[in-house]
Amino acid sequence: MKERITVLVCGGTGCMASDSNEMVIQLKQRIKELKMENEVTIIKTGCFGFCGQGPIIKIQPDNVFYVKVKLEDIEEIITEHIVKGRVVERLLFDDPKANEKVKEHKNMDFYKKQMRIALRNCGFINPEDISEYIAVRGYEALAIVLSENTSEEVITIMKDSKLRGRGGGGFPTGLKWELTAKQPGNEKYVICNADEGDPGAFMDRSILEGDPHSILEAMAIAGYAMGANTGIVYIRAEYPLAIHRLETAIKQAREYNFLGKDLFGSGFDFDIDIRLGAGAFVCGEETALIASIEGHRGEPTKKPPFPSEQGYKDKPTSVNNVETFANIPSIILKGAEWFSSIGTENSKGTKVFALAGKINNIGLVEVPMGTTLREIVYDIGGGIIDGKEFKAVQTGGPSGGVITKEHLDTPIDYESLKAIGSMMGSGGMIVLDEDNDMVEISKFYLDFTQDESCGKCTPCRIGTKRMFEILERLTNLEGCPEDLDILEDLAHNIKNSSLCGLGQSAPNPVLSTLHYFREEYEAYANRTISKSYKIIEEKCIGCTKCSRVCPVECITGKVKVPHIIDESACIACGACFDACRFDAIIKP
Amino acid sequence: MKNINIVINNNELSVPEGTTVLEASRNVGVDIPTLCHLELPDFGIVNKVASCRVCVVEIEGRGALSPSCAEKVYEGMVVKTDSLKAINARRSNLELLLSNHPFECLTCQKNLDCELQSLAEKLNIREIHAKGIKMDYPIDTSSNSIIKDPNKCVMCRRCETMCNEVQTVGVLSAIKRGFDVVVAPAFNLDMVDTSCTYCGQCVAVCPTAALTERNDTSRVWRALSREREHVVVQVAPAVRVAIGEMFGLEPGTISTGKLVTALRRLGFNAVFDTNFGADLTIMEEARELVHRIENNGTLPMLTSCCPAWVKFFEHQFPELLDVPSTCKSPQTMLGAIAKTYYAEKMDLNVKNLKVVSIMPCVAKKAESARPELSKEDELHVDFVLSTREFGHMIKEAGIDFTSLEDGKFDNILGESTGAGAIFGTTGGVIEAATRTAYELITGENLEKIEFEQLRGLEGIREATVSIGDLDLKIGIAHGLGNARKLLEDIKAGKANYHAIEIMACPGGCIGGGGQPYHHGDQNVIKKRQAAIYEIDKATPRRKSHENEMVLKLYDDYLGEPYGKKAHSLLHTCYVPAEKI
Amino acid sequence: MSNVNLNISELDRDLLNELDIYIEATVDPNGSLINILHKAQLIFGYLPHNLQLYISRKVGVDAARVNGVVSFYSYFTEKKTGKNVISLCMGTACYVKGSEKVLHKLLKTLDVQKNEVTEDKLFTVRDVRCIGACGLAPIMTVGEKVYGHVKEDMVEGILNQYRGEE
Amino acid sequence: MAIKSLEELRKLRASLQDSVDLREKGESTSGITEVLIGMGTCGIAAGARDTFNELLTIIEEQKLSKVKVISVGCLGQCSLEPTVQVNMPGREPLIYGKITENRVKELVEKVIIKQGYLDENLLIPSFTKDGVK
Repeated sequence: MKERITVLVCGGTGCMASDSNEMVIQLKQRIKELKMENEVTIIKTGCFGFCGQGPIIKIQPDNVFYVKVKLEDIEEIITEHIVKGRVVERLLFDDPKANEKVKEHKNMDFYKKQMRIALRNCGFINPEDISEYIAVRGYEALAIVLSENTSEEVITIMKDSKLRGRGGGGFPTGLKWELTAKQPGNEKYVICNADEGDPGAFMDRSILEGDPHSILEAMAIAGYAMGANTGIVYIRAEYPLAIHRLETAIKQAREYNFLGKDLFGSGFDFDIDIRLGAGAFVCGEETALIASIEGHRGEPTKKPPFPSEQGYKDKPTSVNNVETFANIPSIILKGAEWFSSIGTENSKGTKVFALAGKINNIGLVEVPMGTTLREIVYDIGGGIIDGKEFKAVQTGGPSGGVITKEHLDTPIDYESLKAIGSMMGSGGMIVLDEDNDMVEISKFYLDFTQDESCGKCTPCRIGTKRMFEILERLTNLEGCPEDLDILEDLAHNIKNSSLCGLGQSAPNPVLSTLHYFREEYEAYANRTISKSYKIIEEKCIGCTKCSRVCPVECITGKVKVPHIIDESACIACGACFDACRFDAIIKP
Repeated sequence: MKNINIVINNNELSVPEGTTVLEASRNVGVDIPTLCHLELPDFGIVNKVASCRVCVVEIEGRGALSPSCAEKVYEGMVVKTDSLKAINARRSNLELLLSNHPFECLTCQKNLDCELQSLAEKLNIREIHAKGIKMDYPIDTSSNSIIKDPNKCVMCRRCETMCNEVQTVGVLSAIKRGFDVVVAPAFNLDMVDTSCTYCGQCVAVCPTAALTERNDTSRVWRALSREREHVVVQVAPAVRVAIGEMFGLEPGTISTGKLVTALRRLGFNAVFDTNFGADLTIMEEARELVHRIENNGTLPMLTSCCPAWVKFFEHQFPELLDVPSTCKSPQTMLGAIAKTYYAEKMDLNVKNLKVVSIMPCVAKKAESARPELSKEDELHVDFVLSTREFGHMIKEAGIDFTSLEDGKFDNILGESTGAGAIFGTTGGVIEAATRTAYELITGENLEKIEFEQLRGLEGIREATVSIGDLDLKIGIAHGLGNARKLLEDIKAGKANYHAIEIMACPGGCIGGGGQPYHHGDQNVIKKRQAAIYEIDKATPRRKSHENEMVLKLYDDYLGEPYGKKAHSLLHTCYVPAEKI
Repeated sequence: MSNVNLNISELDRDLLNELDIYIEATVDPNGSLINILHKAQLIFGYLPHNLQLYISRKVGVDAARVNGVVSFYSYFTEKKTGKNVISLCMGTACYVKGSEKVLHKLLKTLDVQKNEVTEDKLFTVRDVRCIGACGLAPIMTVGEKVYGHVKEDMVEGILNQYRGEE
Repeated sequence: MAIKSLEELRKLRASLQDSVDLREKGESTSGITEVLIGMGTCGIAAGARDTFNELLTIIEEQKLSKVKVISVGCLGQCSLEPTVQVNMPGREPLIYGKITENRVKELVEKVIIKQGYLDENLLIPSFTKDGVK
């Protein structure tokens, strides 16, 4: 029997917009005409995750991949490829680097846009079955360093890999380990910071849920490198599944003696304890985290002394983030050189981003450092929902800022993001479209930071409150132009003089949006912005639906007569807009 | 110690390793304002939370500013204290604090003695740019000693450091977070419902009026104004070495005579000396100790002069209530005698006799209100004023304190010995008791009166004094944290003492919560201590049992020391209390 | 303070036993205060004042510190909740997709304040930090059940599912 | 089952190699078909647990002895949860999105039994498993 052919046509959100439905119909039609229904199957698939190149057609089992297919190309694909078995060269993906057309999709540079190191096992192994982790070379890195490397050598590998902390700060991991290792005394601690607090970032949760053993293994490696025998995972209580998987993993690892005494016969002891966070963003800051682990309020302390000198129980402590740890077994197995070959000059390896907001493909992506924002938003993320206009991406969460259209082609790494007024943070990327009001967005973040402020130092405790109040005044159209000056002064002083990283970065969302979207602030300050929804008289048929849903009853009008919104009373909730079936209401 | 080379505002200097930027700056005459910072290292008091951000400076190579109070120097450090960035931040942070502060300075207890107020003047704050909502917490007036107004709190955390780390009373904590954060007892309980000892160390260090003593001056003015009332006053030993500070005199200036004159001028009918009460206390306490030693009673015996300490063990060590001496404190002993012996002698209706105490202490206010410290529903002491309140009354009356002539205490309850005087400092009570116990036990005359081994400022001290065949083992602790350590040892059976003196405040009463504010200068307390010993030296009689008026009191009225009548008037009992 | 109940004897003895077993098995109870509080909240549903006082005495730390910790962390609640706890995610992804409107709708429909119990004792509404399921934004959870892509007009229907239980 | 050395670990791993080969390359000697379900928080929130249970029920009903259901972490395709990956010997591993409970029966029939595809739910992974291969 003739090898059966399958034609896969991308039907994801991104591709749907470009006629893929019509293509499927045409393909089916032509195959029927050719009486090849028994040999050829036409399938409309979900998203290929390749939206920038859509629509895409893949032909199996040849594993040939056509991109940017147009309706008029269908005939050629059928006659050339399906009937004659000849590849249509011009539709193959054009690899800009190799400058040659490639057929097999795994070889295409495009796919390398996503590269999984930290997420390598997520979705691939059963996180509750240690044997699956072992099958993918789990605990081999630990076994190797314990049998073949000295502690110093492990630190050298880490330094050579140029891995930097993925929690936000970007401090070189090897250096952190070295600083801790150098401290005198033999009571030291390794802490895994799993208190993922950035709203909209969930890569750490995903790793802990999908690949908990990799964290345990990396912590043990860290312990060996620094001379620490105890590890603590500080994890958000809001992540019950991750906690459960972590507990299971620890239990299993102990059964295999991957944790416990005399690991791999090396004489090195290491075990791990879990401590729960309890809902405090500031506990992502390492000194606050340590206070919390010690059973106190999560208030940060001044640095120096750094935890590497005086951390948990005043002993040398290294605090590393989940994603940072997740990279480590691969670095050991494949070498520092391999890792440092990925990424940009000062930012090596990959970074996981959590794509969310007004974007088609919401989810986690892991890309090499240096990938541009455009590639992430359009190629991987599939562009903006409903074909709206891209406005900005908020990165770094409450500590970060916005990246605007003009910087879409900036290669993403620690330094470049900082240079344009944002930051890597833990990797949250909230995509904003034309409908988003930047003053409202920064108000959202300030509300968050002032609510999450521990209250210890003056600038953060009172300053962020005052900033929030000014933003509230502005958005209520009760502000004045001088407010912008006060806001900016406050922002700078809070940034300069707060005690910890949370406070120092809390004004960033305001400073960044004030820089790129000052006109929006001015519109509020000068009260030239309209906060009210309006009804287009010509379109309104007087169905009364809007007036019935209006929570403040500011819409009036008789049945079958165009309605009117009392602009002074409108609270811009948008209920009328959602209710109107005649597109008769326009947003402010 | 190694020296470190640094540069401050272009001045090169070399300072010992471990110096903070703040200290180094002050060395070269560079002034940096501070607010939350507090350091009295010899008393174990260190508050370096770096929370107010008023002392921030620029350190080359760092993005953010650093708190100079907590930042230690390192080799090659380059500091700028006067950069625009630093100046702006300091002013901004102070403005923020003020934007959340009630503007009622004119009637505030701390008016013109407020660290926030003087900082506002110093940093030229004339306008609050970012105004907004302010804290709105109820004022806690539940106790007789301390008023807590959270709305005036600047979150310097000094009170928490005192309450938790120094005193280990553990009543105060920051509650909630962010803008809503407030320093309060658990569950925001009223102070009176907690195990607060009213030691007042929180009051002593509060830079604003978030924690103050309850102001009783108007009650005293009222009593003085009632013609039918006969108002007598007593002054504690530690007051006379500190009151001068209220009038610009050096700490440690002995103002006993001026103080007596001032009290007369204020209209008190008689001016007594709590030192008399102290001598009386020794008569009882030394007997009690000897009694316990001779009769296999509970040992060690702990002193009980300090009301904060009494409250501390009632709440924290209720199982050890038989350990402290049953003696009342000198102030209440004197009050008890005033309302009995003195009233009888003067033929006064006790109902119209009011006893006012001037104390270095805020716990004495609560002590005086304890129902068991009364006789037939008449409290031994009616009103207690802190040294500060007393100073304010003098000012209010327009009395020029520094030029006052020396007066003398009214004889009947005014004579005292050097032993009574040293009650004001840590080690003093036990030294006074030892002087008397020595002669009581041996029957010999004590030649060397000064027990140097009992003096000093170490938090916990111990000494063995040979009294005849007996090696009297003595322990001393000042500061409740140190007291706790001693008590834990006693509980564990580790401490082997005959007698232990405990004073709740660092330094003893000279460092009391009612004294003029030391504003973080530990030398103030040390100078007061030196003055106390000076008074002792200068007093002709230096043993309590040589106080003729005390002896007369026993002859005339009380009978035997530690006897039946003395017991009913001068001894008390303790009640176990919950710890919250 | 009249509204502070510090009467430890009013606490359920069986539940306390369960907590005691946990505390006694804890190696470093002082340092594990937060884990202990989690356990207590799990057992009792919330952390009333008398329970906090009990824990402070059991663990040997000051009640002020326990209360300072409980009031610091948003995960801990000192108030009894309704039968169903409705959590609305206020993470950025949910926020930009309109979770605030859903929250207002909920509060208005139930005529209740955030973190308070409805009159019929059925519901407590909370806003929570990102729960990391941004793909389904806006997210609302009722107990363990997750509702994704929640819109204002879905609120009534969801609530009715829980009202029917009575 | 304590592992005492690197050699022991490697031996153990070799014995477990089969399932990895199946997942990575569609190669296996056991003839077992694996169905991987993304069971992260978002997957579960989107109904992965119901999908999981439904799969078990159907497999039992249809007596499919050579099908193994495995819960795994999340793939990162949050908007397409619940995701299911089907690894069959001799076929390229396939990922399906939005496999809610009601799609399970069809998935089993079309993909596992008939070795075909479940059209609109089919996703093609947009990344290689372990970085650069």
